[in-house]
Amino acid sequence: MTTLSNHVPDPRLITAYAEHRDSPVHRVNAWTKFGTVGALVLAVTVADSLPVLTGLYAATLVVYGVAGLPYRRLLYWYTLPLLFVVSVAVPLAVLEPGTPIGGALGTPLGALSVTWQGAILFAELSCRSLTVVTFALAATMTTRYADVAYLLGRVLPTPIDQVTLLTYRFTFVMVETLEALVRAVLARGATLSEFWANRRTYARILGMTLLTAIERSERLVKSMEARGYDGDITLYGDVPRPPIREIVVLVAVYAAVVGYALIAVYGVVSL
Amino acid sequence: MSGDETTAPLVDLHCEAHTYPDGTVGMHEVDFQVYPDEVVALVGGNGAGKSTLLEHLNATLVPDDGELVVDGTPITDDDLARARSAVGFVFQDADTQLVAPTVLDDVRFGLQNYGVPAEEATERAREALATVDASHLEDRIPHYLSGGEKRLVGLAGVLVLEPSVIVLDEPLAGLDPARSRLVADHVERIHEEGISVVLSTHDLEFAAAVADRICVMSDGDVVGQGTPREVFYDPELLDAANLHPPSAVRVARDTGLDVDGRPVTEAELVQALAGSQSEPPQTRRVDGPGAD
Amino acid sequence: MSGDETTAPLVDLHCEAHTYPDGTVGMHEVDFQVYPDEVVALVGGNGAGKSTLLEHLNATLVPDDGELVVDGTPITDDDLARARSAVGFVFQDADTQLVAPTVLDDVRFGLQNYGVPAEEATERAREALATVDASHLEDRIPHYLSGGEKRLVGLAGVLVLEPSVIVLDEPLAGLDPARSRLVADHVERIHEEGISVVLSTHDLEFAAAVADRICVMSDGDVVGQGTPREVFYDPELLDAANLHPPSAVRVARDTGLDVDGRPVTEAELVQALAGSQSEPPQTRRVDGPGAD
Amino acid sequence: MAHIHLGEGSFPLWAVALWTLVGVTLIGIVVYRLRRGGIKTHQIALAGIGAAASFAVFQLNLPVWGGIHMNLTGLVGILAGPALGALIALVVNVFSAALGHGAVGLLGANTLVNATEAIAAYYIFRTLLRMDWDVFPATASAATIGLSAGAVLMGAIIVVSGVNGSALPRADLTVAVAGLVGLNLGVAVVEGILTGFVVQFLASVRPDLLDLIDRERGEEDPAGVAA
Ligand SMILES: Nc1ncnc2c1ncn2[C@@H]1O[C@H](COP(=O)(O)OP(=O)(O)OP(=O)(O)O)[C@@H](O)[C@H]1O
Ligand SMILES: Nc1ncnc2c1ncn2[C@@H]1O[C@H](COP(=O)(O)OP(=O)(O)OP(=O)(O)O)[C@@H](O)[C@H]1O
Ligand SMILES: [Mg+2]
Ligand SMILES: [Mg+2]
Repeated sequence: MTTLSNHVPDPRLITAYAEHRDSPVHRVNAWTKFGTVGALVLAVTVADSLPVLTGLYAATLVVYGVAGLPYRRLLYWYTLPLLFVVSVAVPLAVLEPGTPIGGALGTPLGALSVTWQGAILFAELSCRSLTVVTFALAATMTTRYADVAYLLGRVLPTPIDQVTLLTYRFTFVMVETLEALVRAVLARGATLSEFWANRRTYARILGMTLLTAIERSERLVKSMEARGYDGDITLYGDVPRPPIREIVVLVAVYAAVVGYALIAVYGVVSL
Repeated sequence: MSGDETTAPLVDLHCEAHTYPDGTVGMHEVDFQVYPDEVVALVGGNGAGKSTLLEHLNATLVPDDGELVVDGTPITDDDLARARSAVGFVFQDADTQLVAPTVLDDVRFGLQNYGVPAEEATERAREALATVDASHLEDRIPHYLSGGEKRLVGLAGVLVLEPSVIVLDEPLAGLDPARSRLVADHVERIHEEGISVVLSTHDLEFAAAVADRICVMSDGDVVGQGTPREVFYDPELLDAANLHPPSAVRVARDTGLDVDGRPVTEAELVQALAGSQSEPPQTRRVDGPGAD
Repeated sequence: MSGDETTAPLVDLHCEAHTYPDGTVGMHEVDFQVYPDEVVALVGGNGAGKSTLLEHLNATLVPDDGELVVDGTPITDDDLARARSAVGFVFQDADTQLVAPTVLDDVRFGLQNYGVPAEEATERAREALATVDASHLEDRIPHYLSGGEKRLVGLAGVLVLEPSVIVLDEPLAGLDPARSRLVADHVERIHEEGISVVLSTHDLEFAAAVADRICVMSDGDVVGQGTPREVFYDPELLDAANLHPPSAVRVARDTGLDVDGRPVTEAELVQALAGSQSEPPQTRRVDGPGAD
Repeated sequence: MAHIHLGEGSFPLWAVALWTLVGVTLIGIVVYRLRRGGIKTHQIALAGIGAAASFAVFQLNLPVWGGIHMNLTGLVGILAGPALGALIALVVNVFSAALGHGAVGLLGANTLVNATEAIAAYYIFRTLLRMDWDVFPATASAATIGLSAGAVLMGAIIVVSGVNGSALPRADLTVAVAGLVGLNLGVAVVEGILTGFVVQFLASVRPDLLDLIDRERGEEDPAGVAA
């Protein structure tokens, strides 16, 4: 619905892609994708060369495309992660010592100019962030709901896994509650386009959302206890160990990242 | 004059299809009109597209491709408010539509949004509450009301805006027979005030009792429409929508007796069975479900 | 055999009153028994206390003062699990009942809580899903099921625990007639497996069709009970609870015709009207609402 | 514009390791206390659905300065208590990271920031109530201060870590980061006031809800209830 943000992926859309589409990426084992996220995080953290980072980013964009996912929506979803980059990197791009690009701009604070180093830093931070964002989205949009749940249940300790599983299950319900509330106030002529004039309406929508959440949790307790719940939703579902092929690739990826870091970045090992 | 095809429709929807964000097609091509002074009931199974269609009537949902014409003028994106004030909407889930701390505040909510001054708003809100016999609830906290009371307050909150059409999505959901009947009475009363009503329901007895026109949906399509008598005595249409006719129709059909006049409501059935050899009943009888 | 008073009850509740934390008295003094192999329907208006009573039967709620006896042994505070495994509960709000990420996981949920090994749990879960014709839903995400499907999965999740009594709070809420009928059929099927069923409903046709015993509640009290025939032909009792009898009863009563055998379901009415001068129908006919 | 989360890859490896360690320690303490108290079903249910609500709220676009998103962390802290509040912060961050907001590698740092907001808001709210403040000013202040504490902590985390690949001295970095913290402080004020209105509304439709929490809190020590 239009009132919900374009900038945050709708979990229902995510599951729709994961459940109803198919692609080579869909068929990759969930553990492999999970492992790859880790390798990418490590890679963007240690890599300090713009060409390498750009290459990584380009590679994840290709994976995203191979998975048959929509590029246009990706642009919207970039807004929030890029906000951090912009708010940190723009001041840095100006302050960063180095050779100015073009002329300097005279301001009361002194001469301001974007340096080459600053611009490169901006590009690097963007690539770092967007590489992982793109891959994380590609992974969640190609991994079935049950597999994601199984991974979460496996990776996290009790009771965090329990909380996470319930959150995963009820996020959809809460999004719909929120949507219903928004729809109902709009139907009675509320305009939500201005915040301060409508702050009470916003407070009511958000308040009702939380109230619904609290009351739902009260009912949930009843229904779980009625089936003997004692603090453990175990999932019997199983994501098997990845096939040898994928394990080999994953090991190679980690080796490459660590090797790259040791040789090119930290210079610990010289060839 | 129900659904008189020669007068101009109040609402005229043409929609090629409606696709939800996750790709589900909630409704296919649909043409739907609401005429002055009629009660239209949408019937059909769960997921047939009733709510999807209804939510197009006040531009809560916007068709993928198509047009909504209200009072003769097409609605544009900048103009959604006009559709929303002309077509009042009471949602199925009473719990998510009352958002103010007191009942009176909630009924005033819409008026405030349209900039009506406080005094006048309060007065009109009180009148609307009186119309649905809910004046005594004025100071109550909406959250603590019973399901039926919530439904009435929701109705008042929409009536107060003086719309020309009111849409009710499953107005009887969760209500006991006595409260269902109360809501059914209020549908009649609203209709008498000259407001057209479009509603969806799973209760075919209720549909037969209040509607001038029944519109049957199945799998996102309107598969047929007509008067209750036409629709409920059309076995092929009902089969196509996986519906069973109301009890009165089934009894009239299944009993070996010679039943006159194709009764669709219980009152008509009783009259027909009573063997009154007078004219088959022509006037619609107003009795909600549970009426006796 | 239905509600045979000489056999020992499976569940015997004596409750002085139930007061909710905010001070609302949800139920006054009530004595309620469930006997082997019977279907009991609780009827009454919104807020009459049906859910409150039902939730006492498996110790989801505990009376202010009173006792719950299951299979002849009183339930103590340390022993609530016994009540919960003997008395299965399907809540009105099917959406909050399904907690696991997939249908199969959800049906196994209860078994796993009682420590059943994985293999056996899976096998029993599959059987339970098959019992309610929901095997094809095994891998689905609960959120995307329809209302009727959610209800069936909820039922399977309780059936799998092999309880001796199953409680269904408003099993037809929000369902279309075809799905209502499916659920009604499953109530019958469970009953045939020798499990007693206690349910609440606003649909008196449904109550008349499935129940051996009807229990009428009003304002937190059980104001009367008996067979459908006794209850629905007792105008004073129904008036006291602000209920109207089912359609078949009203038609039989209101028509001038001489109707035999006090029919309570539509099938009985049709049979009676058809003038079959045979015995008044003795066997309960199983037809959910919308049956034809 | 949004309540900004730290982005992926912005810190050097040692900092990622450090903040992960600190985050794990914090959550470890919370989990230890929860387990020691015997985990109650109602806590798990409240945390699970609370996190779902918080995540859902994040989908709503608030039209301030071109649109902001918020998780209402302060509000969640006030309603759920410090321990469950911290758990909710973690879970919301896990889901955010999966959907491309926040960061997988900086889960520890982001959780630390949000948990601080929830915990600070909770204790400030309790203190102000004990000082007989009205609900609106108490919640608005508690949420604003809590969220501001989070914003400042986030700035500090950036300054301590240093930005990956930047040669800027720490002093200059502090200046650059001040802008970011300033933005988040602005959002904190908006969110704080909104939180005030929300709680005021909750108090008017479900007066028992806050009383109930008060009563529960009164019976046991605050950490004990939530933990
Ligand atoms: N927000 C949504 N996102 C995705 N699909 C939806 C959404 N809302 C409805 N649908 C789907 O659209 C179709 C039509 O749904 P709709 O709610 O209009 O049916 P309905 O006739 O009102 O059913 P009910 O009687 O159960 O209320 C269904 O298949 C439904 O699953
Ligand atoms: N959690 C609660 N807290 C306070 N009061 C409650 C609670 N649940 C129910 N009540 C009150 O207890 C009374 C009985 O409610 P109950 O839910 O048992 O009715 P019911 O017969 O099931 O109604 P319905 O047909 O609407 O489901 C009502 O007055 C209701 O408002
Ligand atoms: Mg609907
Ligand atoms: Mg109930």
